[in-house]
Amino acid sequence: SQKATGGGSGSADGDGVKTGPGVTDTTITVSILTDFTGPYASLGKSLTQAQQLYFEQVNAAGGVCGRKYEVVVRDHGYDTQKAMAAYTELAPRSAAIPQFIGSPMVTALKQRIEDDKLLTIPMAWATSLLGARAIQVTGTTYDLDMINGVSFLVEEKGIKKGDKIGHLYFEGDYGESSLNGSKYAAEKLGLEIVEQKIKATDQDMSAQVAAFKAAGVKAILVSVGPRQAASLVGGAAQAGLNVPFVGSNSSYAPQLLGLPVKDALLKNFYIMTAGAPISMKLPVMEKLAADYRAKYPDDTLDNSIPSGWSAAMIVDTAIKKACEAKDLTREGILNAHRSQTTFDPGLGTPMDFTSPSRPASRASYVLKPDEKALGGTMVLKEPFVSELAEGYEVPVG
Amino acid sequence: MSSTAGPGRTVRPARLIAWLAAVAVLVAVPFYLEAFWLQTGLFAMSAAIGAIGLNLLTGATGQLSLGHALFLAAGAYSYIVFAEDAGLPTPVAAACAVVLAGVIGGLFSPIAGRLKGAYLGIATLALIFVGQHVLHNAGPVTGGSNGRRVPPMELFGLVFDDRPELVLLDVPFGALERLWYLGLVLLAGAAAFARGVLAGRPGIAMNAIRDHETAAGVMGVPVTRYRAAVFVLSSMYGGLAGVLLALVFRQVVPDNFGMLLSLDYLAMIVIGGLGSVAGSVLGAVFVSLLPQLLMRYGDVLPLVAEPGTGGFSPAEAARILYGAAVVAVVLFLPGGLLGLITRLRRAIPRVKEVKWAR
Amino acid sequence: MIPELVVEDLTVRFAGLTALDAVGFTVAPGSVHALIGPNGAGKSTCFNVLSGVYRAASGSVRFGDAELTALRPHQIAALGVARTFQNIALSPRLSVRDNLMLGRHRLTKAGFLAAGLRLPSARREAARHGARVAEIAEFTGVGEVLDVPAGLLPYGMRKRVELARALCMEPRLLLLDEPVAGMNGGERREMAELILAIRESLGISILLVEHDMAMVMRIADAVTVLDFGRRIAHGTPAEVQRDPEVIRAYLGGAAGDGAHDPRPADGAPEPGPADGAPEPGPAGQRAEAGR
Amino acid sequence: MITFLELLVNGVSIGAVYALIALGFVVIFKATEVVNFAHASLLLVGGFLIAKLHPVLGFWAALAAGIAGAALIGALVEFLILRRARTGVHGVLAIVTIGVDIMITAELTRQIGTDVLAMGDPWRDRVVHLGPILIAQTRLVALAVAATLIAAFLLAFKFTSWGVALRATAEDAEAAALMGIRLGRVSLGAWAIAGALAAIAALFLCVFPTPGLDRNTAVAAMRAFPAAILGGLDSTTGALAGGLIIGVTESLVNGYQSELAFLGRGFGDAAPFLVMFVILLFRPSGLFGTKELTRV
Amino acid sequence: MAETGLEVTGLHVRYGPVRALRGVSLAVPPGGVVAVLGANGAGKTTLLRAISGTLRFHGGRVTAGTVSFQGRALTGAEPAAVVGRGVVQVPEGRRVFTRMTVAENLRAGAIGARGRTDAAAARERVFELFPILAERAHQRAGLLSGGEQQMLAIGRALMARPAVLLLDEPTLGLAPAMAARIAETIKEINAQGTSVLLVEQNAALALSLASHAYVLEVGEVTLSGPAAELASSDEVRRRYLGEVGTPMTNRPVGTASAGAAGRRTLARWTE
Ligand SMILES: Nc1ncnc2c1ncn2[C@@H]1O[C@H](COP(=O)(O)OP(=O)(O)OP(=O)(O)O)[C@@H](O)[C@H]1O
Ligand SMILES: Nc1ncnc2c1ncn2[C@@H]1O[C@H](COP(=O)(O)OP(=O)(O)OP(=O)(O)O)[C@@H](O)[C@H]1O
Ligand SMILES: [Mg+2]
Ligand SMILES: [Mg+2]
Repeated sequence: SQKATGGGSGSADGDGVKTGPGVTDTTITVSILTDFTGPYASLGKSLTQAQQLYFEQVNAAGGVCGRKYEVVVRDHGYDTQKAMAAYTELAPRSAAIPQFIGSPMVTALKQRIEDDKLLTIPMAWATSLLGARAIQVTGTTYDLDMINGVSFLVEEKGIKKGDKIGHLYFEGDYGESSLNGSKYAAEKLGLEIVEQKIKATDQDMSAQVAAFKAAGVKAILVSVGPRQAASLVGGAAQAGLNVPFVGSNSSYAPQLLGLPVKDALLKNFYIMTAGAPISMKLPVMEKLAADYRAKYPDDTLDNSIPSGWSAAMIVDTAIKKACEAKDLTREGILNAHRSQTTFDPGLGTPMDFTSPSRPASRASYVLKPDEKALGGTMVLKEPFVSELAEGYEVPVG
Repeated sequence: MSSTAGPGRTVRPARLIAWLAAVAVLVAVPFYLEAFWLQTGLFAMSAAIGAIGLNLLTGATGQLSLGHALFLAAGAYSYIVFAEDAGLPTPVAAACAVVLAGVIGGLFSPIAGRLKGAYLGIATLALIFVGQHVLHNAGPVTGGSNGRRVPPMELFGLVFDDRPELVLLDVPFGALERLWYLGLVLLAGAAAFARGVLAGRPGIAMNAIRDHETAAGVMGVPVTRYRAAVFVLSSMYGGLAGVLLALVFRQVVPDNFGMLLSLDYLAMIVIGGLGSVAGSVLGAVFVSLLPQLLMRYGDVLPLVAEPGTGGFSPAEAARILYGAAVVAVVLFLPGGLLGLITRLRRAIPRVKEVKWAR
Repeated sequence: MIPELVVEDLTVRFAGLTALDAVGFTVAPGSVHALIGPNGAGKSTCFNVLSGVYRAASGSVRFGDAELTALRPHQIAALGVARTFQNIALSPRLSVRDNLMLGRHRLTKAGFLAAGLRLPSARREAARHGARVAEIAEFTGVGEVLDVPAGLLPYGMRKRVELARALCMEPRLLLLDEPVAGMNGGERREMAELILAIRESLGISILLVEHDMAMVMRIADAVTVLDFGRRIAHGTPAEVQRDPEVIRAYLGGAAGDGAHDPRPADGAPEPGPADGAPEPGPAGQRAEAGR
Repeated sequence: MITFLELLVNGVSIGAVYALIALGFVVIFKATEVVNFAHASLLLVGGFLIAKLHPVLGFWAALAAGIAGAALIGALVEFLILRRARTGVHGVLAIVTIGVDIMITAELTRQIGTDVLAMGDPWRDRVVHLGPILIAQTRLVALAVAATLIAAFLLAFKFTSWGVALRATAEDAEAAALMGIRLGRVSLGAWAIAGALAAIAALFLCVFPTPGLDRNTAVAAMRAFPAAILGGLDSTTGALAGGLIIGVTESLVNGYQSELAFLGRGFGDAAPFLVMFVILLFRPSGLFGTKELTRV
Repeated sequence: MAETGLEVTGLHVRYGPVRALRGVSLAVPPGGVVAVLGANGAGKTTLLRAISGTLRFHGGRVTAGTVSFQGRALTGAEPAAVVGRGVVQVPEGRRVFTRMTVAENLRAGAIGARGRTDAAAARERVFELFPILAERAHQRAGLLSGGEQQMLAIGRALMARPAVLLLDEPTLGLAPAMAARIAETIKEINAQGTSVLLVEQNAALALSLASHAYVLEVGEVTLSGPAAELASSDEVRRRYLGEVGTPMTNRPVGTASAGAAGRRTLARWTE
């Protein structure tokens, strides 16, 4: 009886490199578990295309460790059961997972990923994903973004002790991580958080607007999807609730600028994110934008492209290092990855991968919606780490 | 349906051989198929158990239910709670979980006993939404949105998990391989039990309630109580399915038990064949396999394009084919897959359609 | 031991109309008691109260020492009250056998557990009652169709199955709502014989609603006549059908001629204008006109 | 107090939209006794057409086109699929519509892709001040439209022979045919109308205060289920009442979620089902639904 | 009205495996009343279904033969079309719309009416025939008594102003007086120029009304002729007028024991 174990057996190959699952002497298989058909389809599409672009370029440049990347993509449509099936199928024959969308999915598989020692980059930034050696959350976690966001409000938007701040957030760990952050900051700064929790299926934020208005909030934090953010901002504008909105990076999409709510967004909306926006004037970024547009002419550029790209690069770098150490087993790849203290893809802030239980960075950009800018945003404030964020003990798991 | 399987029916030798062959194959599977297939198979087994339960309710008793997913959740989560928090031995925990699912079904019986057809169907939707809300918000018990780890089942010293390592005939026996057999046993038991119920006194009463409530009452069937009882029974099946599913998942999150799952279950029993156990199993296998196959082999399908590039992505193709399958079966195979098979075998005389849900 | 059925000023109201108005009668143990009356008189309603399908507004129905008006259908069934329905109420997809087994419900015990686990007790029970069902099927003449889905049987057969199902409850009181409606002469005669045979061999009381006067005359010991929910006559068949009130309300038109000789008179008379009908043949034929 | 009124008004206004969706369910149910799970996808069709066409045709033409298109799709579903289903069993037909829904929704979400589409409506994000209370113009229009349509259907069902034909067919197709009713036309018509209603509902579902049409819009149709049911699946009045009840419940529970925190936050979308639950407990066929009176 | 009325020639009908009609031919002359007798399961209802085109609702189909009215074919026509031609059926088992009121039922009946005959007049006529319906005009039909429903069913058909009325056991479950009323009604309708095809178990009544009659057995016409003749034939007297009860041996489903059953006895059940 022979059951597929997917290449390498942990033994040393011809070129003296120890190989593990997903690595043969000609190929290295990396698997992408993404969402093309579910709620995060837009994210999934950009991320995946960016990553495919990345690995193609590496292969074109001769590959890595004398091998070429083979990219396998599975679309789980944001369904935990499908995601699980896809993982079970791919894990035995993959060397790493440069993209895994959906914190429920990753959370559900956290233990198995850890047991498999399979380097995985989740495309979600919830604290629940920290604490596993094999799982690398890129950049900041949602809570850090919110902490930095609150400090931004205090420093630059005149929010002061005793004020009320609204926080509209999704049920689920995206929203709840964010809430942890805002609560922490508020508590430290003597602000009061007015919570409004919604579900991903909610569409109309009028009731929430009314509630915020009644509570007399001076600013509103937004940790929901673009739709809900738009409804909130638009509704608030009409209700004469003229306050700044600070959103997590998943709460905005350039498509929103095509809607009536546009003006309100341009006026009052700010986005906190660890990853640099595609519109940023960096050599690497500009090249990426150009290449991407060349390869996918009729797709809009957005900020997920750089994050996908850098995630791919994280995996690639780890594998290169592992190759130098002549150990392409999963253990080897993990060791190589975790050895990096200042990983810098040339896209914004450098990251520290040494501790699984600490986020790779604490610095967030403040972006502003902008019609003209690529990806619909431009940088308002260079990455900064508020001292609140400095001292913040990130909850793990 | 119940009338075809009388108790104490003698098994023809040909049939017996067929059965033995089938069993042999099923036992051999883990030695040959890789994890993906075992897992898919286990999904199917769990689905089959759940579907049998739903079919007892919807097919045999004529009570539409869209809330089945809740009972899977109830089974899955309460297994964890009983095993982990209450520290019961896992088999006991599983049993308790099944019972608890039944109890929750029982709590619903004021509605389940009173409502009929479409009304009950939609009313049961409430179970899903309220259930989801509870799963997300009862953090201490349910672990909120992150869900909870599932303690592996342990039977007579055998742990249904990857560790401790176990190798049979130089095949590494991980969690899935081991669970495969547990799944088979549970499914077989569940199916046998359901067949017994359907063929026996309760089954006839259930069918009578479906076909003519008043007559059933006049013939001595306590209709309301019976409706509720069947609801409880089907909830327990849901619970058992949930426990098995949880063991396969190893970590359950609320998203596992959304409304789509309930709809899938309805699809299963219709595709398979209403009111019959074999039908439920067929339908379950079909519905669980189709999307998995399409996801996996999507790229080699025609019409299906590379992810990202314009055309149908595998998952989209899967969705559409799935929908088409549901439609096609009802259009062209009255009686579902089972109906097809039986008609091929001409085993049962053709039966006219009867209204069971109004 | 068969108790008597005592109905006392039973009243049933539906939005706006009084379907039964202080109706009373007594069914003597072991007798065949006919309940007749024009359409909409309240006969089926009466049955529905007796079997617990409808609630009575007032009045009482005593069967032995049980007060039926207080009970739910299955509780009444448990007392051994069985009925057939005016519009057939079988499970079309179930085999005749299973339909009859439903009748055994009150006499059997197997619950979900016993049936599911196929406990010996359940198997034994099923076997014993299966045998009895076959016996009753033979007796009622549906023996050969035991395995046919009830839905495929012609009307007449289905009527028989209904009766058989009621018998399967081993009733002490049998309520028959128009057992021969939709049957032709030959079949009617068979059904009449069957009912008599039931009475003879089981000695149970039978309450019969029927529009076929020939049949009523032939097999009933006592007759109660309803009209607009009120009882307008009571007595032996002969008495009743001489009663002018009954003739006016029920038999209609020139019922007079019937009054002379008991037997043929059963036949409801030819409808006035229909006099051009073929020369009245013997009882059965003219009875036909009386459907 | 102001907040309460504001929430109440807002609830009523969103309720109007739910009522429109519910009306769609009711029409199909009255005509065929089938619970139409495909209604959500019809919604998507209508919305999609309007959104895609308004830049070209201008809003009103686009709206007309959307209504027509959705009606056509509805009719096609009936003609190509339901009419051919070899079963009278309503539960099974309901499941067919689930299949249909899956297909249409899958295709449309593919079309919509990752966009959020504006409907290009003339009311844009204007609001009306009722004293201290604000209400979106779109919602006022929705309320008016819903009320009118529902009244119209109420009358149609009761007094036109179309209505009689519809109900007759639903109850007993064969007998209806024997009355000379053209079954095909009746249910085709019903589905077309349901489609049209879906398009209208979609419009109001996707305009301010909601940002626009996207792949998740259809989910909102789920909300209309409790509305349709607690009103009574076969009652137009019920659709309105149900819609409003659900809308208000949702709005209040969301608005006061801090006060209701003990129920767990975000209770807003479970609450409607709970209300439905309680109502069904006392009225098993909804507030205005016709009771199943059986008689033997 | 054209010379030829309703004509059925060599009609074969199957329900899947069941052959319900085998080469049945009959004619209903304009203005005539024709009776069809036959045991249960003989195929009477099937015949009417074939004429009205409602076989498909029962998984049945015409395999051979034709139905024509006024010289033009009805075979394969939509039920609605058949009604449009003026051929209207009162189906077996009433089939009133139980959840609609009596009045609405009558309106439903008028939908298929030929031309724009005025419904109000038709309704008046129905109420004359069946006053009870007027009383119950706003009651749900489902709650009417069996007999009342039968009246409603007939009234409903009359709303369509039929040229040919197909009646499937119209007196089923009617009280003697009411049966007589129906008989009158049929005469009356017929007198007003509507021809009638009457399926009846109640042979005496049927023969008393009909000018011509057919006897159907297991899907075939075994006897036919002027009603009076049939009424006096021994065959008919024995079988359908129920004299000298005899088992119907040649039924599709075996009931041979039926006749004997009466004479057999059933032992008491003992626990
Ligand atoms: N559930 C009900 N709701 C309202 N009215 C009812 C109900 N059941 C019966 N009725 C009315 O009560 C009266 C008596 O009905 P019932 O069925 O008892 O008459 P019946 O004597 O059986 O007539 P038939 O001989 O035609 O069967 C009828 O007028 C009927 O309309
Ligand atoms: N839908 C059906 N499927 C299969 N067989 C059928 C169906 N309907 C009728 N039959 C069979 O066709 C034959 C004729 O049935 P039909 O109803 O025409 O008899 P009938 O003369 O009307 O009897 P009755 O006097 O009981 O109404 C019977 O043997 C019956 O079993
Ligand atoms: Mg009656
Ligand atoms: Mg018939």
